[in-house]
Amino acid sequence: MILELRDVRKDYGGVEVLHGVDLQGRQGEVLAVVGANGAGKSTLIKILAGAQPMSSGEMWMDGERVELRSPHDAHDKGVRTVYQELTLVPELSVTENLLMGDFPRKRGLIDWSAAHARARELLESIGFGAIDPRTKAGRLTVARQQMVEIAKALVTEPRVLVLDEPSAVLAGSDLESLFALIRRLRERGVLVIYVSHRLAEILELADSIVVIKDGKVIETTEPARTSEDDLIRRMAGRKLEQIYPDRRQERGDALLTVTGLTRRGEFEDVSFTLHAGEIVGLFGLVGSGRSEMARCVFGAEPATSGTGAYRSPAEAIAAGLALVTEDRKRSGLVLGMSVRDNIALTTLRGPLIDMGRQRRDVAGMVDRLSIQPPQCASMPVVRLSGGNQQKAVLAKWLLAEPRVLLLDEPTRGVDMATRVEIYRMIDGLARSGIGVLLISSDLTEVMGATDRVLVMAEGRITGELRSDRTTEDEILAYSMGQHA
Amino acid sequence: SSGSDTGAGGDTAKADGYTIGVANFTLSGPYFSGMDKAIAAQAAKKGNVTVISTDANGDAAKLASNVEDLLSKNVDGVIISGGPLESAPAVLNSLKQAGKPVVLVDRKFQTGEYTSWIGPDNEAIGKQNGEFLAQALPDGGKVAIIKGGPADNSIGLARTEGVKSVLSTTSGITLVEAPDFGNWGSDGGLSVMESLLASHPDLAAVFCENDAMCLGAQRAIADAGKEKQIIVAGVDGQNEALKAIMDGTNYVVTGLNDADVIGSKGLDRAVEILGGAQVEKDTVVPSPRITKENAGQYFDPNGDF
Amino acid sequence: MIGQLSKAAGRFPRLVVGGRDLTLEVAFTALILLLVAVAATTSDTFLTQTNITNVLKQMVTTGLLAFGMLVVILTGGIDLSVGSVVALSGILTAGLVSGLPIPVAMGVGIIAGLAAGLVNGTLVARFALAPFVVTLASLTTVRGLAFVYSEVPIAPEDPAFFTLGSALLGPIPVSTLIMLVVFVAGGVFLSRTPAGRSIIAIGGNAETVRLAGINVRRHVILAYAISGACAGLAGVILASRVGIAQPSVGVAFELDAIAACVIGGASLAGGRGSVRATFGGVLVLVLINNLLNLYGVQSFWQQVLKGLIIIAVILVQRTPRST
Amino acid sequence: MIGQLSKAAGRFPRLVVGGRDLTLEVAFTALILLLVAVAATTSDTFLTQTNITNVLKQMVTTGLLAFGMLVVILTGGIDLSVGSVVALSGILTAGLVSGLPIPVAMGVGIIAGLAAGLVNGTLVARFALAPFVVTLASLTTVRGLAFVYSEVPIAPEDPAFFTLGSALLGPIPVSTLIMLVVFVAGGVFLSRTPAGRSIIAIGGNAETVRLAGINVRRHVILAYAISGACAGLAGVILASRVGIAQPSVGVAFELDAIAACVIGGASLAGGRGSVRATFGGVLVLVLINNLLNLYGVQSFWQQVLKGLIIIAVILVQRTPRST
Ligand SMILES: Nc1ncnc2c1ncn2[C@@H]1O[C@H](COP(=O)(O)OP(=O)(O)OP(=O)(O)O)[C@@H](O)[C@H]1O
Ligand SMILES: Nc1ncnc2c1ncn2[C@@H]1O[C@H](COP(=O)(O)OP(=O)(O)OP(=O)(O)O)[C@@H](O)[C@H]1O
Ligand SMILES: [Mg+2]
Ligand SMILES: [Mg+2]
Repeated sequence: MILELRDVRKDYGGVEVLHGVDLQGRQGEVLAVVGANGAGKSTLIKILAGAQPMSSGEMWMDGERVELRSPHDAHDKGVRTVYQELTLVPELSVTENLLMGDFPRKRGLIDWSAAHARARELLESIGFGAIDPRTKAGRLTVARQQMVEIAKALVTEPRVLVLDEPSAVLAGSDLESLFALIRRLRERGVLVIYVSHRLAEILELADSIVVIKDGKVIETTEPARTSEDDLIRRMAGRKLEQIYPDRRQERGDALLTVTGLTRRGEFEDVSFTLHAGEIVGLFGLVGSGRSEMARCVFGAEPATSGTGAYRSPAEAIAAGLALVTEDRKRSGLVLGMSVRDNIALTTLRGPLIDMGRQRRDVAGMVDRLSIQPPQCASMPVVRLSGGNQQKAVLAKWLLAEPRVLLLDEPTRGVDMATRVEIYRMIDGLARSGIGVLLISSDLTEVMGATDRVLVMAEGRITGELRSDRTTEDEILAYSMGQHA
Repeated sequence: SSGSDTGAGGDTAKADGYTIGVANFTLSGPYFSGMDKAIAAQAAKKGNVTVISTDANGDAAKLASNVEDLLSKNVDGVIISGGPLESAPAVLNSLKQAGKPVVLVDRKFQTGEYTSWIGPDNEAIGKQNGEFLAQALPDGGKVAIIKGGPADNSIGLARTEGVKSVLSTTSGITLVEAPDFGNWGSDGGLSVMESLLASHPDLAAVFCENDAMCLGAQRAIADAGKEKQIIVAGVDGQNEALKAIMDGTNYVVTGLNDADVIGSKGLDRAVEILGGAQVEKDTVVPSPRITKENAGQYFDPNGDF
Repeated sequence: MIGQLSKAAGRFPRLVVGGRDLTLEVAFTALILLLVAVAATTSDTFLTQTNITNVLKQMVTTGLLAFGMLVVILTGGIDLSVGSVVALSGILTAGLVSGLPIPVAMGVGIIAGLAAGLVNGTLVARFALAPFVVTLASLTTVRGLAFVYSEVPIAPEDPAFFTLGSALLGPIPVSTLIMLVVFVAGGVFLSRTPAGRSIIAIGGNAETVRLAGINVRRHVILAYAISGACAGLAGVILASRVGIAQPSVGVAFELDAIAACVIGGASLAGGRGSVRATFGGVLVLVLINNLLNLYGVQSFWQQVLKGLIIIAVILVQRTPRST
Repeated sequence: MIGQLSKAAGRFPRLVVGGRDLTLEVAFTALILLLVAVAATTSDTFLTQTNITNVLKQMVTTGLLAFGMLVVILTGGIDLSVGSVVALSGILTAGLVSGLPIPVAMGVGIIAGLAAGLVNGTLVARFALAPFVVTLASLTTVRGLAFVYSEVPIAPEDPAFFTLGSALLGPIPVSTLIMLVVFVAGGVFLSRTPAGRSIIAIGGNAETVRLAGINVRRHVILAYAISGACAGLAGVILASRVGIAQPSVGVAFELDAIAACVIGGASLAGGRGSVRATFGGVLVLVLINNLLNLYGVQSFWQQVLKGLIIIAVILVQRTPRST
């Protein structure tokens, strides 16, 4: 046994969010931690990383009591962490982000060519060789930034590697290489603590599973002794009958018609039509240009040629579009503002804002999406857990009562029970005549929650498939540009 | 600053003495802080006068509010050490409303009403410098002028006008006005002079609107090795300038603008007015020309300014 | 930042009323009251009517500039040009009163400030230039223009010109009332109008606001225009109060305005700042000056102390805030 | 930002050498060369040895302050106190030379600057106060202290005091060489030492740096200390160059220093800025001043033009950058 937590409690100024957590991890084990949004997973991880002190409780490693006063202490003990939110310094090179504070030196000065070489070597050794260590981190796609985050934790071989939802932005081969990496680390005796909302991958990867609910461990189990449904039931505290709603197949008039849309360097000749009442999935590998295409349609970025895109977000919104972007921190939320101000952002009407109405509208949305905690309206949105922040973004757009909903990875970081709610909500919206474009890197989701699926590869639409008549393999094949 | 060294009589004298407010436009210049000190020193000498001094940091609005603060403290009269300020009608009006006498030192306002003014005649100082330079350059030559700025500073303007009124009519002399201001400091004088030397290597003399700038200009001339070619003329009688003149350097002349004299007279004047005396409205304090011959007589090695 | 809870941060008890955390405002108000109490008990003069009227008058310029500055700061920008705008609008107004009716001349002064703000805003928003340099450049240019308009101070003869700056309504100066109106209207603007909310949100995350269909550029320009107009108004009032307009007035005024905002808890990164607390910041600065004068502290020591007091104030004020 | 690729960013051809994008640097260098070429062809005086020596001398103060400022700006902070520190260290040194050997007196001056920087840094880093207000307060306090030390200018008698500021090494002033050494050493510090890299990274994302186990506070304090020491050195050199130390010197020096950094492309939000480009920014500012003087442009038109030129420079310099 190399790591043990005993009765760990954490309160943030009076509000306890962890109520006595016990946890044991062994060498060469993948220990999965699952739980609903806001259950306390990230908090637990911050404690392991030395980034937050525990309020009470003990941490033991190799039979010795340890106290982590800072991330530095955690590094010394061999505990390395990849956080849920990206933490790279965008202006600095990948190399520098990787080696930060620990550069190879020659006569006291940093030896940059050695540093780049070491970074390249490291990236290659863990299967991320496609990333050029000299590029600025901010210029990489979210997925690649996530890979750099993971690489950063492996600069010196850790004894404990903690990953908080590392797969949320990965798909396809990137996901494969992550899993391969985790298995290799396990063989080398590393304890991998793995947090994810994707239960399928947990069942595939984990040796043991810890279920957290409301700040307490309510179950410790193994993949062989449980199932997705079972886990969801434990996390949510109730049984979920059906994850994806049954879709009826009839569709109405065309709401959005895009023809030959091109934005040079990003995507080319994209054409599709979105009808009232339908949910269209858009699948593709990292960097296939889906997000850029959606942003362009929404008027956030100008198109080079083609028709169907709006000239500005204001125009798009006036025409009834809404865009839930993939990166809520950068383009979905104003983190310092309250939940209410965030949700009301798309519906500011003057000359004087009707505060009473705003309050009621927002309260209605918080209730409808069950954003936790329920009295969050005047809290800064940054205090919500990741999944609840995502719901706040959704709420903002739903309040604008769109006719076309562009959703870019809307379930990223969202727990299973909430996903089910979101699917049900999307379904309800579609039934009421709204057209939904659902961009997702989650194959199951893209098949389960939609009527048909568009697949993009390298900036082009390579296929269109009916959700009920296709297979994962078929979609994957299209996404790699191979025509099945 | 309200110190009294008249012994036992001090207390009684103070009980029925005066409180006089000093509103300085700025104190960040040796001339102005010298003035403030002279007023305080003179008050201490009198024994029954308390002085409250304020500094507006060169801000006209702050000067107004400082005067208001002084009035709040119920001073008997106010001395305004105007610095580079044209007028302060609102200040004078509020003083008038409060029925308090105002003595201006150094600076005479062109508008508004004041009780009495004591100060130098800046144009005359400029003239007397101009005359000296005309004599010192019998063969003529290029004379540069370094102004303190900004353009609304009429003290400097008067001095420059004085110099120009003489030199522009002197044959053989050409005038060069530096485009940039020296901001009344030695560092500014230095860099303006450096620029001048680059475009006009053939200067014969330089006049600066005050001694501080001249001292900087003199350094620049020394750095360029042109001490023999260019003579320097200033205004104020700052100690370092007096010393340079006495030592026989190329710093040849300044016009004494004696903060000590003006300040102490200003306080005397205020006290006289408060005592009910009829006083002269405007008093010009003479500004003797200081050259190598008489510099020793004005130089005080321990003096502040 | 990451993963830190504001509600959780303090060892201090917090005061929450109607879902809003008022701890900071209460602490800040207490601080100002303490300052006033100290002043009242240690100085005979402080509570006299003359002195109170003084303090009220002395707030006007810093107050107007601070409000405009706050609006710009909320967008994540800064406006260094306000001092120069004060000079330009003042000298323009004073120059024009000889030919135009006084209110018109004053209107022109304010419009000049507005125009300067529009230029600043356009350069910042349309050309994506750094606000600091843009307004630093316009600090220089506008000051130059003030001198180009008139190298010498202008003192209008007509006593009606002084009214705006010196008239009293009961014990309260009219100019102070104008400033208060600006603060109240400004508070409503920022908290209750779409434009105001948008300006605050832009400072928090401009991209999010843009994607919400709000015209970010137009709102940024609006913010600088507001700051310019406030500076113009301040310049007009100042010229009227002093009775003479100088092209050299207003140097470093921007620093006090910024200080007032930050003492009031505004973040120079944008998105955070309150009208009421900025007003408190103005009060703190003016009270410090007034007190040091009333105590007769010597000028240079005043400077030394003023800096130390500002540090003390933001230290005290920071304590109950979550870090 | 995220998901944006450099190859996709510009409509402009970009120059990439050894993996580094040099478009901006090349454009900036071209701009400076253009400025020099215009100057050389339109003014007879510009290329004279005297004028070149002047330009070299006039760079020193702004240069030293700008380097220190850059270090602070990289952390996401700002140091408004540098002008006051210049005054304090100069007057201290000049005051001490009567009793101490000149190098020791100068050392004390620099240490005074360093100390001011340490105080600033500690308040910013340890107490998490806003850099703008902290250094605004110390601008006031330090200026006050300079006057408290001596209200009047101090002119040391010993001619050896002038050496540092006026000695030439061939055609090049020793003071300029010192500034160049600071820039070169500073460049190495920022690009090649862990402390320098940490300072840059802190400006990009302080939390990340903290999580990487690096002591953020200590590095922030270091940055302000560097700025303070540079300002101290600038003060000593200036006093030696002028031959007289004045407590009133250095007002608004911080603005030029900040402008130099930003013209050089530094971001006031921190994390971005280059030593070479800052040097270019210093050159641009000094050349503008020099040219306007050589052309004999009237002081207030100089101001008008200076602001416009700065805007023009940052507009030009912005064009080739990916937005
Ligand atoms: N490593 C890479 N090298 C070159 N181009 C890349 C790389 N990664 C991504 N891109 C480019 O990024 C652009 C679009 O990225 P975008 O984020 O829109 O894709 P996406 O399909 O939404 O993927 P993601 O799953 O990351 O959201 C495409 O033009 C693609 O060519
Ligand atoms: N920085 C913070 N400030 C205040 N409360 C917080 C903060 N971080 C987390 N919490 C609260 O603590 C609880 C646990 O949050 P945590 O982020 O650990 O959840 P999580 O299990 O990681 O959720 P998710 O799956 O949504 O990421 C939640 O109620 C959340 O609101
Ligand atoms: Mg989490
Ligand atoms: Mg995407």
